[in-house]
Amino acid sequence: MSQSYNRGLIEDFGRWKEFSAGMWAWIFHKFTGWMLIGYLFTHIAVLSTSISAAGESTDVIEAQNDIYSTTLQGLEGLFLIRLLEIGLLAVAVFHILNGLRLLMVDLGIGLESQDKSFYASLVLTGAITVASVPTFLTGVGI
Amino acid sequence: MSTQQAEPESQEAPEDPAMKGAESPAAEEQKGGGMVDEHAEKAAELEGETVHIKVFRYDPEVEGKQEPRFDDFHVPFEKGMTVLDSVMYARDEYDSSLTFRHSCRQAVCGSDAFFVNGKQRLGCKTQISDLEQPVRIEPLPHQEVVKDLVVDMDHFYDQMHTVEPYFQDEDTPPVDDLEEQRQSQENREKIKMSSRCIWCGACMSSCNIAAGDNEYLGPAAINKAYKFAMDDREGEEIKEHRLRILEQEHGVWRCQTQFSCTEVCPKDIPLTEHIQELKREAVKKNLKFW
Amino acid sequence: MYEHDVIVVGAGGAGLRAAIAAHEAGADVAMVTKLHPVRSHTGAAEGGINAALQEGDDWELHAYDTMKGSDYLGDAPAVETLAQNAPEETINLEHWGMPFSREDDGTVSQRPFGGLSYPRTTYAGAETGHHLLHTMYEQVVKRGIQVYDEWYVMDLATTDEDDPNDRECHGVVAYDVQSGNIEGFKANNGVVLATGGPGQAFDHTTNAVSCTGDGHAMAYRAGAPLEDMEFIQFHPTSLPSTGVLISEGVRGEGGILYNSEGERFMFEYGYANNSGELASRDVVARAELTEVGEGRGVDDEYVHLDMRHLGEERIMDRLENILHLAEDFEGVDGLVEPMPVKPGQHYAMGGIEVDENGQTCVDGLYAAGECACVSVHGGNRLGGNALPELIVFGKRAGQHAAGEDLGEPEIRTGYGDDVEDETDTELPVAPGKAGLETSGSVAADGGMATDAEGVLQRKVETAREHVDTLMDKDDGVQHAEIRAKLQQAMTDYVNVFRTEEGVKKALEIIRECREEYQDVYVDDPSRTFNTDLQQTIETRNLIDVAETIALGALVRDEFRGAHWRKEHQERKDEEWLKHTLISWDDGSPSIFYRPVILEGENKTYEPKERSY
Amino acid sequence: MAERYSSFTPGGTGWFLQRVTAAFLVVVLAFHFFLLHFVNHAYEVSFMGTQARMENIGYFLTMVLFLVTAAFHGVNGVYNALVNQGLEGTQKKVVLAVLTIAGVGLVAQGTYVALTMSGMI
Ligand SMILES: Cc1cc2nc3c(=O)[nH]c(=O)nc-3n(C[C@H](O)[C@H](O)[C@H](O)COP(=O)(O)OP(=O)(O)OC[C@H]3O[C@@H](n4cnc5c(N)ncnc54)[C@H](O)[C@@H]3O)c2cc1C
Ligand code: HEM
Ligand code: SF4
Ligand code: F3S
Ligand code: FES
Repeated sequence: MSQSYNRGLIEDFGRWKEFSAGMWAWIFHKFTGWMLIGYLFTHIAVLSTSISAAGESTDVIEAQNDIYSTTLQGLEGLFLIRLLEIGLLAVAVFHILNGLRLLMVDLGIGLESQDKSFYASLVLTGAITVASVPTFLTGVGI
Repeated sequence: MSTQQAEPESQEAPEDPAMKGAESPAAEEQKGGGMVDEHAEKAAELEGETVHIKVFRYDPEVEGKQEPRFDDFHVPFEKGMTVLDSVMYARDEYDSSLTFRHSCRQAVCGSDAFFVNGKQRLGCKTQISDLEQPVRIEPLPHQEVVKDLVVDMDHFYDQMHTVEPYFQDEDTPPVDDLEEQRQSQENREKIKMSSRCIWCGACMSSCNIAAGDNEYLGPAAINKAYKFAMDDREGEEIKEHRLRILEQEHGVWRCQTQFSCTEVCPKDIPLTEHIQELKREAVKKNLKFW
Repeated sequence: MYEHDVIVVGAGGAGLRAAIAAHEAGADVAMVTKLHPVRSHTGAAEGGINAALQEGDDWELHAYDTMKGSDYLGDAPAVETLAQNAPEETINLEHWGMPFSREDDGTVSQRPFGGLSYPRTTYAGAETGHHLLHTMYEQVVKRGIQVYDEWYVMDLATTDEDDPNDRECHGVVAYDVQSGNIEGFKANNGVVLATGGPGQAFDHTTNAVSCTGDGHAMAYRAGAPLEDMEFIQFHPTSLPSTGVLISEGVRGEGGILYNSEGERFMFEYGYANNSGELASRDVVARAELTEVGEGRGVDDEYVHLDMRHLGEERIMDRLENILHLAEDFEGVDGLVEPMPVKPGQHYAMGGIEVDENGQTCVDGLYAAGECACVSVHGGNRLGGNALPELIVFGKRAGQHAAGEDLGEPEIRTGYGDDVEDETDTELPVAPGKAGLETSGSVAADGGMATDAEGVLQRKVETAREHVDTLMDKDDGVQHAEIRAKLQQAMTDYVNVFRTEEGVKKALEIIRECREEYQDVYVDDPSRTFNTDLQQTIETRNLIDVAETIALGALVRDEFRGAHWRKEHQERKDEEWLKHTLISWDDGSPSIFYRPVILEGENKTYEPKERSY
Repeated sequence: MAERYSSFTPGGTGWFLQRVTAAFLVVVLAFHFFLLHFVNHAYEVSFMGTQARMENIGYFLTMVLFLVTAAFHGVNGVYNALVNQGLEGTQKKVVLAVLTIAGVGLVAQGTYVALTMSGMI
């Protein structure tokens, strides 16, 4: 062939508006998965304060003045962190629900309603997140 | 006898002298053009309902088409008109250089999968009245464009060929015995859908994974393999061999169950389901060795 | 230049089978095809493959039915070869994995079909042709046979001795659609044409846009006569708006035809008191048009085909595909309403004259499939008889071209001492060449090359010049206009009902088309994928083919099989038990006749009245 | 993980384990979230509380297993995602190495942390 035209990636991605349910599910699942693994690293980093805390005296620990307790409680005292936590919950819930949907797909169950189950995951995620807001915001100073 | 002339084509086509052709030299000139405003003018001449289509144009050899553009055409609407009918009309009446593959007009040859209003569809099987106007008609995404709506299908064919797409027999009786191999109705039913593929390439074009990984076998080829792997007439050994092909790096595991292949397949083949079933078969087979 | 032992032109059922056979016979085979193989129109066949497989059936019955169906214009050696070999070839397809529909015990299913005395139509759902095509393409892939797809064959490289019987074919000239390059393909042993039907000569047809009779036209111009071209089958059940076919399988399973009054007219008006809807296709097509003509058509155009009473389960099992067709192309749900149907051009019984081995009178030139006429179908093809023809005669042509000995053919080809010349029919216009031919000067001054390479080279140059001429012209007529005019004329005057006056009119219009074609030009200036150029060349082929159809229809003044003449309402066996042959003859076509062979292996087929 | 990875590449083992770990994670992740946000509120978490929970050997083992599966699931997921986007050759090897090290590091660090919490070290 003499020559041909490659429309390239830009055009491919420019097409997101035309994506279907399954594609969105894939993108969201990817996104949430990456968030979660990212969080896992951070989480362990934060929890690592327990290494020093373990060395502190029992009094300090009992007074909850050890580095572990203060760090965690300090973080929990921040409104921003609470918001991020809600986000994390949403991310986790979506990843779980869609993960379940994917597991069903893998087992070949309910393939005809794969789009519906994706929408259901979204709606449920929203609902659960909203419902948990009060719990997540208790005891935080604004 | 004479009543036979009443072909549907002529029923609604308005009396447009330009469309009749040769008699008027002016009409000839108009035809040559192929420029956007001319088509618009032309549309004004047409009475009755018209359909507005925007068609992707590209030709490496023709100035003005080397940089892709969209051309507008207004074609007279007829009941039952398909997307393919509309581009054929535009080609025959306005611009003979408008290029696309097509042949059977009945969804069996698989030549005319286009990207129509953002979805892979068979031109001949898509009623234009079901679409929002202007109808945007582009070549299949993720394949190189040869010219206008024609894409390079070689890669698709290559992928189809890698799955050893032919029946492999272990011990078929000699032909002169006139004995066929037996196959149960259930088994034939199981492979029925998979055997319908017309190699149109719509599925492959719609798959993001195939776009990202050029070596991914793709839904059509995997489905082709499914047809053989699930056919009881081929023995267990060959089935294992087929699964080994499918299990490669760029085989079934690449599929991320995006379902777009299943959604666009004009033959309604449950592609994702078939791919998933093969994944499970492969896991089952592998578990044996643990 | 490319070189192979056997070149197969066309990759539908016939071409694929020929290529596999030639390959198995040890030849180096290449297929040259304007469409990728799986795009071929064989894929559209729905109904099935006739083969006497079951206990109680036998090939002699199949041969008898075929001969009767042909209205005694089939040649017995061809008909019997078909019937004898169809079972083996069908089983062979099964062994290649073709997914036939099955019975409870796992054997392949067979169903009744129009004109058959036994249910012997083997099928794979309502997509038999699709599966046949794909199964054979798979075998081609398996064998690694070279396929040049999207190469358009323009011409044959044939020597130009005066007598076509002395000519030899050395290859083909083709152009690569993607790049526009024109190249020669040398065939050391033979060229097999398998280019399919000429349906595009009509405007309401079940045939694909690619069915333009290219093979017919090339062979015709190379000197091989076209045989029985007047016999065109009109399928009684095509959808009115597109020509999409509703398989005979629907009637085979029990579908019923009704007119606008709700009458089952096949019986009510006595068109076929025994077989009703399952009478031979020509009978049903005429019945429908008569109903419409007498004011009992729906919307004055079509009749209804009803399958609702078969029940959803049976329909889904055996005719599911039909539901989709009616829905997608006509917007009708076959489960709740009857489907509109009318006759459409469907099949050409005639074609390039060949013998049982697929060979034409030109040495090294073969034809198989719908473009050929071995004469199995004679005046009318039975449903389900074309697919077995593809595999039986496709295989034989491939084998013979590869040099296998298949024995002396009984059928003779070309102009010889056994033909009869026509003198008495008056033609309204002189058919054939119209003044200047577009082929340029090379042919004229090149002299007579006789060696294969020389002949091929000369043809390649002619083709290149021809294309340059078409592309260089900046104005004139565009092919689409000529094609539309031609198709309209054929549909108006050479359709199911034919009158002398009408056919003459058609010949005049064809002549006009030919003259207009002298001014044809290709508007698209690009060499890349120039379908404008390709279709322009195809239109020329259609003109030649349409002319032979009309000529045949004019000279045959009788009513036989699918050929109905208003002025001649009976079959004239004394005069017309012979094939019409039309030979290009350097541009001034000649017409002659060859007697039908009715002596079979064990018996002679006595012409009987064809009633169903 | 490194050795296991290499033996995974062609087949569906990676794919399969991704599903198995997912199924396991559904349960423990839900449990984890519920326990630390709804039963015990996160803002009340203290080293003492943590220590108390971690001293229960069952809980301790669950958490470590949780960590291992989550790390595997997450890292394997990321790796697959990148490979699906057409990662090839050396790049692929480098990514695999980096991810493996990160994964192993995460598990090691996490286990160490867990041990300190349970007071075993
Ligand atoms: C809708 C429909 C339903 C049918 N149903 C049945 C049925 O149920 N049973 C039955 O027995 N018969 C049936 N028939 C008839 C039968 O299908 C055809 O006669 C048969 O398929 C023709 O096969 P072929 O191989 O000769 O040609 P095709 O399949 O038409 O193939 C022609 C090939 O030639 C190539 N070609 C053409 N011109 C050129 C050129 N210039 N250069 C290079 N390549 C070229 C094309 O690319 C193509 O590959 C049906 C026909 C139609 C239209
Ligand atoms: C709680 C239950 C969970 C379920 C049911 C679940 C399910 C899944 C499934 C099925 C996949 C595979 C998707 C595919 O290959 O198509 C996946 C991918 C992934 N998961 Fe999870 N997961 C869960 C928890 C987690 C956790 C806790 C993390 C983080 C540590 C995580 C991180 C990831 C990542 C990074 C991917 C890869 C995403 C991608 O494809 O890019 N998951 N998950
Ligand atoms: S699977 Fe469907 S979409 Fe894909 S090539 Fe086949 S027919 Fe087309
Ligand atoms: S779109 Fe692609 S990701 Fe799988 S389900 Fe279809 S192949
Ligand atoms: S033209 Fe054949 S599939 Fe559309």
